[in-house]
Amino acid sequence: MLRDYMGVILLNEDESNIRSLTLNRPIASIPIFGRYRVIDFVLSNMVNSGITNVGIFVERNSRSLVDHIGTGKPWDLNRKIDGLFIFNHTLKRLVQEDVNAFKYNMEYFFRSKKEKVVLSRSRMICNINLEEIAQEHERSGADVTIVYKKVNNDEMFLNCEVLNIENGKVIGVGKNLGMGDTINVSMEIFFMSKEFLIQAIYKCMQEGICSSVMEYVYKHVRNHDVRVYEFKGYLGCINSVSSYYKVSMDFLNQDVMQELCSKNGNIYTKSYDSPPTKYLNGCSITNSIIASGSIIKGLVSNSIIGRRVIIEEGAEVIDSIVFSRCIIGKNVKLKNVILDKNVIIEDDKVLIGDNKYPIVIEKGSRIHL
Amino acid sequence: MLRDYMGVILLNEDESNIRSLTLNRPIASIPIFGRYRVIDFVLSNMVNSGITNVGIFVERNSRSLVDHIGTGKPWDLNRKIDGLFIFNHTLKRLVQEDVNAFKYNMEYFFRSKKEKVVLSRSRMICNINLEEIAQEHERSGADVTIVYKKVNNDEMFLNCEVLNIENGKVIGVGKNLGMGDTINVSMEIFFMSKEFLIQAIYKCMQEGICSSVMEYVYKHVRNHDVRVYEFKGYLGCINSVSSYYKVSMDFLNQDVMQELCSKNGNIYTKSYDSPPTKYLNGCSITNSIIASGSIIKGLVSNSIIGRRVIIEEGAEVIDSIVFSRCIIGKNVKLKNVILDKNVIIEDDKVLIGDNKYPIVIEKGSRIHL
Amino acid sequence: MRKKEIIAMVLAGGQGTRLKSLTKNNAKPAVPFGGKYRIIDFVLSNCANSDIDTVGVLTQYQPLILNAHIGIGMTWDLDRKFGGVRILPPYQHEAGGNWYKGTADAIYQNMNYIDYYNPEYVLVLSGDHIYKMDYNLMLDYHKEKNADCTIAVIEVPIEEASRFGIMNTHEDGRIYEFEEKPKKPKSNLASMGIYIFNWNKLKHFLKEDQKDPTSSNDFGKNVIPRMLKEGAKLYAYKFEGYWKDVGTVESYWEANMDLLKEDCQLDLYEGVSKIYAVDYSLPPQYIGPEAAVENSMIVDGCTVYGEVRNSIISRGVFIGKNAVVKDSVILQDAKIEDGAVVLKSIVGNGARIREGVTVGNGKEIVLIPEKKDVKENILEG
Amino acid sequence: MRKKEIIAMVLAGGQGTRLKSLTKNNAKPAVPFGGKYRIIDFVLSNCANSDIDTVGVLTQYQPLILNAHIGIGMTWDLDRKFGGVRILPPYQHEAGGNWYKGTADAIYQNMNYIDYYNPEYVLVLSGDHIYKMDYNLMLDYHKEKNADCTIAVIEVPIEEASRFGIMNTHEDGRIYEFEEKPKKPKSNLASMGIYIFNWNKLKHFLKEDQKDPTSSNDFGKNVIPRMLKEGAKLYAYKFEGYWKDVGTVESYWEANMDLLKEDCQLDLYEGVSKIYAVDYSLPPQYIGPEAAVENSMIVDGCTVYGEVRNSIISRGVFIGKNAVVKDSVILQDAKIEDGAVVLKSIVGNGARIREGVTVGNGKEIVLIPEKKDVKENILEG
Repeated sequence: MLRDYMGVILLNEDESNIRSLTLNRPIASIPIFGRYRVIDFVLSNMVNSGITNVGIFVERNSRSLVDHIGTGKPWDLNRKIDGLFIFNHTLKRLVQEDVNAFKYNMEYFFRSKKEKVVLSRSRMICNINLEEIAQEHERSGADVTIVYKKVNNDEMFLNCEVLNIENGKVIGVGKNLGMGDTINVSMEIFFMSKEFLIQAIYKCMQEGICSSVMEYVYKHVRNHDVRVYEFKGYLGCINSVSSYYKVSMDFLNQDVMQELCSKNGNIYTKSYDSPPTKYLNGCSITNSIIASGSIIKGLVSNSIIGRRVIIEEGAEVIDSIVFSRCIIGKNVKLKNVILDKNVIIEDDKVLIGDNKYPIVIEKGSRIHL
Repeated sequence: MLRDYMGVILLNEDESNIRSLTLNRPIASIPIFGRYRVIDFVLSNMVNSGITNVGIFVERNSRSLVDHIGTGKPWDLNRKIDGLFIFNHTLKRLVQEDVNAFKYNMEYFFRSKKEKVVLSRSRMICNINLEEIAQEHERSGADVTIVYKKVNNDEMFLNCEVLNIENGKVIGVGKNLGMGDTINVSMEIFFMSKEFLIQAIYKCMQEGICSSVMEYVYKHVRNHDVRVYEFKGYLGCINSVSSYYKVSMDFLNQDVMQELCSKNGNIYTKSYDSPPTKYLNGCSITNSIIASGSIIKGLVSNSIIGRRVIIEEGAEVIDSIVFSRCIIGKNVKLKNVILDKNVIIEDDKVLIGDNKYPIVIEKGSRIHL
Repeated sequence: MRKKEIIAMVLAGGQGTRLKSLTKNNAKPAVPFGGKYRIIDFVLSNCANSDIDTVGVLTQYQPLILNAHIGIGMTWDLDRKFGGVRILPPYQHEAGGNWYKGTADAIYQNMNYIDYYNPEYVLVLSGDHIYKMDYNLMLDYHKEKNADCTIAVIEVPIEEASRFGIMNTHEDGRIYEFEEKPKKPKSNLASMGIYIFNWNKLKHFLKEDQKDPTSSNDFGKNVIPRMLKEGAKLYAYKFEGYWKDVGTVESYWEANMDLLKEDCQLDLYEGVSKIYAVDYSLPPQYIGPEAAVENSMIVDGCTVYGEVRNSIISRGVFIGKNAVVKDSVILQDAKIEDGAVVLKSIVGNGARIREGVTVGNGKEIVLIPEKKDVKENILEG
Repeated sequence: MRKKEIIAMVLAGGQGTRLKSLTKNNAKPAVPFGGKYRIIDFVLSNCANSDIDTVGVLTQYQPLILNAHIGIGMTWDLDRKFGGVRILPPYQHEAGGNWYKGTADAIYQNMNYIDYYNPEYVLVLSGDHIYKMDYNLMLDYHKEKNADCTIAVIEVPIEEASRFGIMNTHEDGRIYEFEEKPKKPKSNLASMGIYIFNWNKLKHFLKEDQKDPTSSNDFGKNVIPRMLKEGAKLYAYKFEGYWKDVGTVESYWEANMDLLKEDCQLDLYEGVSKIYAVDYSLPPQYIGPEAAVENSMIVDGCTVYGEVRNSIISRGVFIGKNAVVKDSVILQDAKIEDGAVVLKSIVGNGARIREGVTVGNGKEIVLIPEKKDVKENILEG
């Protein structure tokens, strides 16, 4: 149990290729796999490893994130001692603009009894045993341990940081521009002492060069003892609309789904108290994921359906992702489409996207003839 | 029990005469009476009357308010159905600047099953039975019922709204400029239907004249059926430093204290789990209020001492208000002083203010020779 | 301390032997129902939706699962600082301790608990009924009638009335007679086992009841008749809607099947008065490439490769390729392996139906006990 | 479901008859202490401060106040979704039910509860000891020694050792003998009644113990001796700091007075490991114009017009003009009226000492029962 660690989740993530899903939310609160949001994975990984103190730094006051996280009850983080803290200023902005707010957040670090920190972003989707890495990190005596995975260089990890590793140490960090066969992609999970984190923040402030602690570590791998831990499980990266679609479709693979949802502990999420899903006479479902509370009368194939979706008779939903509370009218045909929350597709409408670049329909839209 | 009411607390209160206590907090979170904050009174009054849904509208993202309110546990408002909602935009700013944020807040009103609203500010300190007023409001069939108190016109209520009443109806609303012997001061507690509130907000938006619902009601008393309810208990108004001081000194009167803290229900506040207060040999305490966790070796007279304050030997604290975690050194003399949180007064220092305009020492100051 | 206007006491003590193996290791109210619920979720959700935030659950039989299920009451918004849900088993006092004798005795032994909240009214509920009800409306009726006790009743077909406790009332709703399973029923108003009492009145009659050594300390058998005899004002509150006592294997199965009816009066899908259930943080359900699902309810954590028709599938159930599940209720974590056939059965939690094995005959209900490993056909119940 | 590394079981069952009227309507762990605490607050706070978030409280005697006090555990951050604090009274199972016979039996009867969390270690605590301890350090020691059971011990003056359960150990801390109240103690290491067991080992020994019909199913008398006999690895963990068993009126009074000592080892004022107490939302304390207060502890809700010296004053106490309270412990809501004198006494909650009445003689301790209305002098205990 990581009794001596605090978790810090940084949500100033690059949204440039996933704008259509982040119009009114950060990447962290994009709905995924029917019943989750992106941040559920990193939060649950932390909680499952015994972390009871998590600080979330988010750039803007995100209503959807705050709504989702609430008081932290689903993660058992609604605590009096430790618990969950949401800070509406990122380190990035702090350094550049707002030393006062930053000072406040320092208090948060000083106040905690915990001596070590796991720093993470949310976009790397995995189910990982952090206890194992902490043991490795402590045994090695490294200043920082970064978790990475050796991956085939597909589009999913475009623009991610790539670690140049020699004898278990990081000797350089680059950006993945899509060249090279296999790369060591940084999973953006860092283990370090609180002391190191505080010093790094001070240096960021003083020097004014790095805008985040992660950037600071990446840039100074030669000045510190920065080591790595190799992760061998499934890794998805929510980096762009097409990587979001790819990760979602990966989830239809039962091995991936079982690993992601339960390998090292369950993934917790806000409960909406939805009733069971009701399948009516005449429906036809194949190779699909369905969340609770939906009512299905039509055909669903190779798709992911969120909570309380209604799919009417004669409708066909193929290779698509439907967020919660959508209504899909009679005889509608959808293929390679992502419907954001509360979308209504009226009867007989047909939408067909590309299998790599699906069509995204904005939250609350009403598509009619 | 006010099962059918939602509570709405508006915190865009006039701070112009109380700046020294609101440097980093709204009026609502000024510490008061040793263990409370100003907002505890309105919140507890609502909760004691059975309200389980409270929305707080605050102009800026106030860390001290959010810290204090937390998830609402002390008020038993950490609920799944209903509960506590903090909105970081006031109606004022919404109307003038931010229609989007406003739209969001409308959703809050629409989503709730409650049909009626109690609208209030925080600065009027009282312990009031809201159930009684609700019964009266419903019996009368008024559009709006405003609670008022007939007071002697002293400085405490300067700049407050004054109701011109005829046959139980408000026929005009003015501002108290300090003239007249007795006035009917508005206690800024409004009862109305949710429907009325929503319509009023729409009208504020459309017309662009009124910046708040309360202002709207005050300006349109002749267009609607606006009635009053007279309150006869103790009323204090946190309007200026001197009114804050006056209200605090009133609290040393045991009748006022008993009424404020328990007449229609207890006043709830965040618990800091402080130990008992320890009085050492040689201390001398007269006519004073002391919160938990303090250690007292010196003299305290006619004063209010917050949590975990240390008063050293030979120190004299007279007619003063000391917020939590202050340290008062040996042989210090304080008279007519307000020490904000975490102030350290070093040994032998003397501070003497006026009995109407006490000296205020800023949070975290260190006063030395 | 704030006074509570009304608090609820849920009778959850019954061993429920007529539910056979479903209650072997489990109190009856904790028996799973409708795929994602347990029976007691219905009354607890009704309380939450009626703004009743103080609920005592009276139990003395196998409370472990019930305890774990209720936890601190978070699911039903009953994790309150003052009030909330509390499980109340028997305890010892200066003069020793006793197990609960009857329903009235259970309340009697917990008078201190009720007095602590000093309520005006006490709502007494059964933990094993399936229905949705706004108790506030009943309370309004109780106040309007200025009653000492109000009993919720439901109209049943007169030919079935002799299976119920029947309330005979005057035109204004006042009860003048209570008949337990009358041979010749005079009315068709059956007691739903839902009572609102004025606490002071109830206290008086509970004390009287305790003094009577011949009493079995039961509400229906003793307390209500005594109240009637002594002229207390008892009123019947007519409820319209779905209500079912799931006391037997048959009624349990029927109530599950009711959920699948198009015109089911028990609407789980409306969003205002939800039935809350514990969330087990399972992945969403997966329906495989060759699955066929029809007129069924399935919940989180299920994996379906085979055929499911007219059935209720609980969390974590696995249904293999070419398996057939029809007219059945499959409880959590059961495994129906490839090619197995399950007809009109209730499969207990964690049970395993091996490859190719057939369970049930489609006529009478077959009940497979929990964790049973079924290696050979079981064609009869 | 996450596994827990360690869970705590608090033995809170004792009627505590030696505390006389303090436990008349109240389980011993729920007896008020130190002005704003109840005795059990100390172990619950220790658990919270040691990151132990799953705590079972074993009780069967008068649990109402204990129940109301613990609530859902919010005060100690034990209102957890998975885990948290749970009060565990005896219950009925298929074969009937029994009250707890001894401390070990209480744990035995709740094996299912423990197994539900499947912990590596079980920490067994007493609910009636006053101390601050980081159980993690003891757990580290337990792991380091690779022990089957670790027992916390404290050095007592050798002349007092025969009043305690004494552990005789080898140099490395391994216990080779346990003597209950030995006439000729071989060591001065007294058991504090704090045990860490490997759950698997404990389970084994609890089952063995149950098989023995002559056993009184007690940890100290039966289970520990059996473990020693069968060669299990038991280690003593030396604790340094304040520790007090408040089992008698004298020790209860002493422990309260200890808090007033300048050099009290039990520091309530440091901010890291706080002792959490239920907040009753009372106004701050008021000290009147002619009051005199010295070397005393006073809490929220008190009103003091008279003289208070060397005393502990609990919430809601009223001390009238010219009243004198000396060397005493006044429990909540007691009223010491004008001119009354209270010397070396424990005044029960809600008791009333009438105007001018004197209680106590300043030598032996006088105990005034709760709610007692004292109209005449009581000079002896």
